[in-house]
Amino acid sequence: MATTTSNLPTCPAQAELLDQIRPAEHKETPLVGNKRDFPWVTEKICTIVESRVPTWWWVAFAMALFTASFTGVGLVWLVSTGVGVWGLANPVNWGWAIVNFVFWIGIGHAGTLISAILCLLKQGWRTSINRAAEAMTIFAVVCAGIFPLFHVGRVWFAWWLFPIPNSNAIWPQFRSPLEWDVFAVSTYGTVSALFWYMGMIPDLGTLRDRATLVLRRGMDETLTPLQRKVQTAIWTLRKYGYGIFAMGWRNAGNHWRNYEMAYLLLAGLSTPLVLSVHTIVSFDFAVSIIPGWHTTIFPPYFVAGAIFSGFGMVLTLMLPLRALYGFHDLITQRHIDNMCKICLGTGCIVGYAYIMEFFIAWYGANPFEEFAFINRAFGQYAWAYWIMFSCNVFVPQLFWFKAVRRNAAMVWIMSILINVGMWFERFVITVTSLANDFLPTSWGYYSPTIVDIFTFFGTFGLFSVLFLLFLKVLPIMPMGEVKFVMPQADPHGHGFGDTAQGANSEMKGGAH
Amino acid sequence: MANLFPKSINTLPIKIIVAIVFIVAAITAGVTYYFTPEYTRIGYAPTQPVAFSHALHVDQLGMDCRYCHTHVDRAAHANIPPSNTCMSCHSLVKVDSPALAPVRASYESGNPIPWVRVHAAPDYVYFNHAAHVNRGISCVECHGQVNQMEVVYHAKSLSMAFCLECHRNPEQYIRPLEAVYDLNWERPTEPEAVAELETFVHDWKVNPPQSCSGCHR
Amino acid sequence: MAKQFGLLARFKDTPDLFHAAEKVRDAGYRKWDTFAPLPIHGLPAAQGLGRSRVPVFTLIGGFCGFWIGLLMVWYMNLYDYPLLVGGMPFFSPIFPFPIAYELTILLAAFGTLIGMFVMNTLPQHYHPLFNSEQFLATSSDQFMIAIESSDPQFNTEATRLFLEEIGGTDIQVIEE
Amino acid sequence: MNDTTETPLLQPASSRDGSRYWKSLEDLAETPAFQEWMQREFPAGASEIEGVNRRHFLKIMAASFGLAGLGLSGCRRPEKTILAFGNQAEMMIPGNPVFYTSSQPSAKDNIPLVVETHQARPTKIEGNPSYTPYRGATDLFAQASVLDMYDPDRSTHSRNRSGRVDMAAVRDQLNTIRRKHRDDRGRGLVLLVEGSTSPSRSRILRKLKAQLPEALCAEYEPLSHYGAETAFAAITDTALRPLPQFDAAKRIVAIDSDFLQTGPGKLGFANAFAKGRKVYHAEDADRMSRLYSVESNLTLTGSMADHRLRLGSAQMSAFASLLAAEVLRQSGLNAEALAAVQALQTNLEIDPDWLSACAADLLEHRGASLVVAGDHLPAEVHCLCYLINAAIGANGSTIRYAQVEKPSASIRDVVTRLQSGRVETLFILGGNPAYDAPADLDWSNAVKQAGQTLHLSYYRNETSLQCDWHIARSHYLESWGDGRTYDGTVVPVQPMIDPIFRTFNELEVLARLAGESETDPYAITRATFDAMTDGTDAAFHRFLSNGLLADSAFATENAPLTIAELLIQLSGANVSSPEFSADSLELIFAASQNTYDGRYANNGWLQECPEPITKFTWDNAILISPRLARELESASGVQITPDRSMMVEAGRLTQQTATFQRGRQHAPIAELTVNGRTIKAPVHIVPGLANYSIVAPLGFGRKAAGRVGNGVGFDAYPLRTTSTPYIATGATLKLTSERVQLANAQEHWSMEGRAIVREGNVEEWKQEPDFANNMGMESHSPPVYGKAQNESVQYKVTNQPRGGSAHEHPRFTDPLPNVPIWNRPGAKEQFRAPQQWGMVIDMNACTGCNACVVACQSENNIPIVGRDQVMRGREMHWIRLDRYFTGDVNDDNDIPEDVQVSFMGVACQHCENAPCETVCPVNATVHDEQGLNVMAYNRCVGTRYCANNCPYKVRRFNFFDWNKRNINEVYKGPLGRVDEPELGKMQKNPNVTVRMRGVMEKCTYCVQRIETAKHDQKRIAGASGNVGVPDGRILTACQQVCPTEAIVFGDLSDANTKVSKLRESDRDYSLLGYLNVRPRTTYLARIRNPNKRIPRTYKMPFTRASYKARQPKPLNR
Repeated sequence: MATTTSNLPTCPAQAELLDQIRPAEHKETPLVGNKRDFPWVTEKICTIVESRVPTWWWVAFAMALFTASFTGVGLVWLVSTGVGVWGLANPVNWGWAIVNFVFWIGIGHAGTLISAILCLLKQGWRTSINRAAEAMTIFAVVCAGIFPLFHVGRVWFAWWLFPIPNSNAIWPQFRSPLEWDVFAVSTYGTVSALFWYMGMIPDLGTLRDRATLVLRRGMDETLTPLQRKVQTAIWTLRKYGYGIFAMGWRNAGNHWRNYEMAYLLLAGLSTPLVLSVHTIVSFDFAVSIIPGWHTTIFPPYFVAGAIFSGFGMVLTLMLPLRALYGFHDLITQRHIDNMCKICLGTGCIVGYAYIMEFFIAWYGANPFEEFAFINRAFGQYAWAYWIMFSCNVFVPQLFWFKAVRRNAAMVWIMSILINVGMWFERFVITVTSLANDFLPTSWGYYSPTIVDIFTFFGTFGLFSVLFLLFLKVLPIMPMGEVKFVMPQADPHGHGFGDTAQGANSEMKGGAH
Repeated sequence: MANLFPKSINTLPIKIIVAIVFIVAAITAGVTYYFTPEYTRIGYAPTQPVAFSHALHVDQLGMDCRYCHTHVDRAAHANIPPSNTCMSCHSLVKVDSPALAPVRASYESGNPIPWVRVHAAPDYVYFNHAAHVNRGISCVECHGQVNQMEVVYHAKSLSMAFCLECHRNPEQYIRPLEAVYDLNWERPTEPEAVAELETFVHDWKVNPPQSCSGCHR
Repeated sequence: MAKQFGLLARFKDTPDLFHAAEKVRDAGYRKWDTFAPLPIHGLPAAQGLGRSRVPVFTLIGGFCGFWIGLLMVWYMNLYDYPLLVGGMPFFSPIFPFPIAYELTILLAAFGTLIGMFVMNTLPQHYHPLFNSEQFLATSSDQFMIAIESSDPQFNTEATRLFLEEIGGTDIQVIEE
Repeated sequence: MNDTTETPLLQPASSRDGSRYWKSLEDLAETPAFQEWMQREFPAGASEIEGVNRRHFLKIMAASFGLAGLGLSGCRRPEKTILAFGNQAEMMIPGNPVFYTSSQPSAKDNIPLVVETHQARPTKIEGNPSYTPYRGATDLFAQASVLDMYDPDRSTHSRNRSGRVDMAAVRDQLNTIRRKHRDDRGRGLVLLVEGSTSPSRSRILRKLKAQLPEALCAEYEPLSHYGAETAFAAITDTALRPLPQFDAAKRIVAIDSDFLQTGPGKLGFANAFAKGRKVYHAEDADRMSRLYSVESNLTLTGSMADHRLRLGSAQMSAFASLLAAEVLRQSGLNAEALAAVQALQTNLEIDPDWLSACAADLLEHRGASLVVAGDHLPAEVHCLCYLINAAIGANGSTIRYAQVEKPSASIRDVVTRLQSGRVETLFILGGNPAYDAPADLDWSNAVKQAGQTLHLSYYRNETSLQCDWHIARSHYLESWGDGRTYDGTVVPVQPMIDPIFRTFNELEVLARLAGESETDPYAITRATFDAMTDGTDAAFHRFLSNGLLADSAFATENAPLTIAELLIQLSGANVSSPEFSADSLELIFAASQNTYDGRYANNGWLQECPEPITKFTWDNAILISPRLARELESASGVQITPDRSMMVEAGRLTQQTATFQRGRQHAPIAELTVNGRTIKAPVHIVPGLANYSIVAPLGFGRKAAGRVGNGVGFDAYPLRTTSTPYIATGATLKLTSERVQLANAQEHWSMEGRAIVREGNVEEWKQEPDFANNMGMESHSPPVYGKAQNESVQYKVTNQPRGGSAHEHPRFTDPLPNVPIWNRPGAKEQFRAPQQWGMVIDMNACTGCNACVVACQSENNIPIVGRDQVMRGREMHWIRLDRYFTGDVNDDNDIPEDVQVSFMGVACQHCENAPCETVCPVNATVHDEQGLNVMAYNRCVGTRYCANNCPYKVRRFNFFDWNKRNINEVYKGPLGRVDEPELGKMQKNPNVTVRMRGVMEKCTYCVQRIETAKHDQKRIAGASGNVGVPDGRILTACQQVCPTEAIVFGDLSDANTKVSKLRESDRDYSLLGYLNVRPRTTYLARIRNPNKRIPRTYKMPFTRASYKARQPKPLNR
């Protein structure tokens, strides 16, 4: 095994000495298991898009569509009738809608984190999950965006939040965190979509090229003429569909050079973006004067919480996907381990924040603050607080144990608990602070209506619809990047195994 | 050897960009034309049940605005005159004119003449005529040269932007109180006269509101 | 017969392509490129390409975004229509910061994407190389080098020999 | 009354047509009903009725978006018409309101009014300030009465058994009755009238009696206030009306008397009483009056008391005898009287030290002290009261007596006559005996004995349904008439509008029965007036323009009774005190704060106005004391009080009085038995009730009140008998396992030791004059004024000092930067800061009467939301009255039995650093140049962030189209009925936008009044700089109505205004001032004035003690 290609002048003794050195075995678990080769990767990923839609997909899609219709019905009722169909009232004027908004935005954060921050940190293991994670981000932002948009009393005037010149000569008010939200969330959605799309361009090119090849070679002779016509039509559609969006990508060295730079830059831009988005979302609360909201700890606390919940969601989605599509070689135990560890770490940060809030409330000697926090833990919403605390602080502690991390079922259940806990975190922050604030005469209790519940429930359907469509229509992993972390990608031949080479030559023979 | 797309497609993106620019411009223009008061209101000149000519009554006969719009300097509303105001002259002048038949009918029966509204502020806007005409803002600033109109039409947009323009620059619209109802008064351009108009703003403490409560309650 | 675009040669694997690229570079060709299904570490340098210019677009975008953000807020909340809001200043550099920050990122991201397209002269849905069936396999697992006939050094026969010499196989003539 | 076909105006031809909303004028004008109405209302021609249209919240933007694609020019430029008068009515300037005087008739006290009318539509009722005792105040009922006039359920046609009849048929019928009874001298005729002060009515009735001498004419009011008058009538043969002068009294004892809130004359009493409470600087503290209240129910008077003794109402005779004896003993003046009083044996045990301290206090302020007793108490209490007042020198100094007419025959006489079977015609004028007659009279059966029954009534109510004829009655705002205030001053009842429907005035009906030749109510009123005066037109016009006849009050006497007369009357009086226990309770029938005696049951404003003590809306309940609750709980095992929550266990919260589940009160239902009759009703704990007294508020459970009032609450009248009209003993309460949800508008009753309402005792105030600013977080974290901390209020409100802020903050002294003309060199010096509005609320004067709540609702077009939505917490009141109970911290009861009550009216505080404004993303709520926190409804998109960030929680959100949808169908959205009765719309104030769903609203400081005053001032200023509105020109609706003048509004930038002076008071503080939001509304801390000699007196008010107890203990360093 060659260790260097440099031609540094070395004295013979040294060379001799070097020869005797047997570098330690490279212990790191490979990111793509079972020593797979390039064509395998291409086939594996493209086949999902190109092959027949499995039955489970249709079943899942129908169920998801049905569930999503709940959101549709809820929103129609809401807009036609008034915000009163939700459970909001004085003093709790923000309820599930805002909770859901923050929840979904938080979910989205893991996607950007995986694609951007881990990219900057050169964490190769991200490659197999980053496309799906980014898709998750975008779909989560779509789900999140519904809530602040529709929670306003007059949604048909929501465009007033944008700085559009008008004959009333009046502008938005830029001191409002909601105005910041408008910019932050729309920027977040847009940049995530750009990042996602740009990452997909080479893969769209691959799909385009494969479709073109299939069409040039003609359809399978065994098919009936009608079937062949249908097949031709489908493949033609693919060719043009992917072709248009591939924008003429040619895998050229120059393309890859600019692409790599742009990708790095977008990753670099997404990183401060993702941190700023949840910071700004947390400003919705932190900038107010309500005890329990008015807290400077919120920005880091929210960002950590977002990452926490986001990775929870990635695990919730990826584990079944891995089983369904047999991605064990792409999403390896190492991936799961890493994600569990991130959950553990962020869970601890969140737990620290919970405790710190209490300390500050006590140390600040403001009776209103002090009451707000004690009331959270022991007041009328104590149940919600303790659900939150158990799911977010106690549950992740199990990730200390390797046995737990290696038990996929267990990890999956825990990831769901994390999601539940993080939803309750937002509920606790939003509702308990409002329900009991300064004047005891204005205290109240908030409970959601059926419309609240169904609208939220439906967004899971909407998310699933979008995610299933993504699974079916788009390459779910960035093939170029997966290949890049494979040993064969090394231009200097490092890590070439016999099998890889052999398979490569096999492929050559088979392809023609 | 069929390529994926024809060669000509490579110029398409530029074409698309140009098209988008045009479409956006067209939409902006359309929205502006269709929805903004600048175009929805200006020029609106409905046919009135009685072909009353302000040009005749004001410009030629020299009647004062307040002869008919009696309460303009006392109330928020500038009233439309009741039929008996018309009849105070037309019981002597043009007694039998067929054009005045609706007025006579209204006077006799007490039923109102259904004048078509030209200037309509939305219900949430509270404009006070008295506060303006008593402080040197003439009818003409909002209603245009009504004295020259054969048929009353909407001359200014009366949008919020229109109101604010004057509230921000009152010196450009204020005039001596005696000139308020003189719709033909011409704004002087010589510096001394302009300076005098500007002193009105300072001396009368004209500080028009720009915040909501000025017009909305 | 249509005009010739250039020659396309196939290489076995990543190192082959890498070394071949170095050789093409050293031979002094200008109008040529490599094709691989993945970004290859160090290949741009091996091709004699410098650092990508995309960051310039990013910088311009970000710069515009920041100042558009600040100026927009200044114009709307101070210059055009100052309204008294909670006793706060009409304008300060603090409260518009989130707006300016987000717009910085938004326009920088657009700049980056546009930069990538511009630097790659994309979109270019038609390209002579797409005529080659062999070329289409690059997006899966093949490694190729194409030398364009518009290169001053290009000579169909000499270049074909040169490509064979540096390890290229299945050399094809690509037509416009 | 659900027969809506009776009310044609409810049924516009196109009521389901959505487009009507923004083209309403044409559509509205199309409806036959409207045209008919127009003809009647404006016989001289239609008005410029754009006012009607203006009240819509125009949704033209939304509508034209929806239709944009259709390209209809009619949508782009909707055609509207202006209907000017055919012949202009005199004095009517379109757009300017006209004010007329009138008065609201009631049984004993017509409240003088000034009514605001817009194009002849009365829209807002205000008190007449010319009548100085009431100084322009009204109660909540008078405020709400304008809504009754536009009630779609009001009776619009007379009817008999065969259906509707026209006015001529009614007149024929009246003539027939008269002819029939002229022959039998009225023997078969019984008239049952409701209480009235009208001289005209009594004149006509006298004539009627003269014509038909054998007719029985009886008067019935379910809640009559004849206690004192009948007591004295038994002695002197003329009724004597005590007229206390509370402003002259420094020491007041109220024996079960709620003189501040119930009963006639309350407005004057409250105003006079408040004068004795208004001390602004610590050095004047001793000028404050002291109120002792002995009562069973927790009334507003008891809430204002410095010492409150809980005692059953049936024990008041005993208490009065003890107090009389003590006063007489200490005064030593009249041994004979002392002996006579001591001879009245009583078994009541009152702490003798309490009595002696109280008596001594009264005697020390001889001539400036006063004892008053509740009108519902028996005669001996009033006699004893007179005796005490004589002994303490009150008679003639703090109380006078007026001779009034004796009460006439009672409803019992009517029933006796009915049962005799000799009654051919029973004519009931007003009232609702079928609902409110004493249960033992069995009214419903008695009525059947009459040959023919007629009922003149505003509503087709329970009684109307029993009668053969229902004669629709006009509203008082449609009627001519007259009346007297409680002190006898004659006031007019003047119509604002011709009767909208085919209705009758009571005077006309009586005049026709009496066979008068003149039946026109105006002529009758005028004739009565002429008889009282010289009868000139000028005098009558003066009467109408002043709204009162000067010097027409009853003549008063200082001491009309002798002690000897009283002692004779008192001898042998029963002053024994019943023994009460959980098995033998005392039941008190009380007037409701929502419906009075039931007559206002169909008034949505009143139903939705939270009752001040219980905070119930749309409901009533049996009120019980905490001790009784515990005893009932342990006896029955049914839970009344909620479980102690973790927070209560930890001492972080006070135990709730009521079981709230998910924000809604679930009250247990109990069976209440008294006098052998039983009803079922929910029970509710009120701290501060006498232990074994339970209270049943009357006026609920109506069956034929209308769509608003039907079936609201429970009806307590079935328990009420002629012998126990107000107090019934021997009642029992049995809990059932059923529960019912009650619409309670305030869940939490305790202040939790927070420095919200700040209170001090006179003594400590003198020692620490600025105690109000040394409480709460402000004591160590005051608002951040930086170096300007000690500047004047005027400097602070105009210059807006910002402490250490690094930025340039806007100041009111500077012109806005985008107005070039004012930013030129030299111009700024000429710039004058606009007037800066502010408000001060004096909690020492606020009695919690709720009048401000209803006045605000009336002035500002505030919708009602209905019971269900109140339970969800969506009531819309812009000003709410927070009520806190505080128990003695040393009392270890979970729910204190003895409490002090604190009221705090909270509306938008108009914070200078408003937290709501900074969070609004669309500039819908900003500050204006006058320091108002303004809310532009038409800009609001409804994020509700402002409401969240408001520390006072005063913002209200339109969750539904309250103004458009039927309140029972809001959840149906566009599928629900559009409920926008044309009648109801006519009440709306055209100067205030009617809000649509999805927008936020809140108190505006009545910006429409401010702007109107400013516009008027600009008109006056003309070409001068005299644009400042003089102080007192602007009265906010809440300020105007306040009987005690507790609310003062004005310009804070001028040091000479009343409000600026109050800001200088030692008691002035900001609610939650530490937040540095700098509210423009500030409060004057409440001062309590306890008697140090009273046993177990309090060293500091309970609120303050509990605040101190909850303060963190300072760490020892």
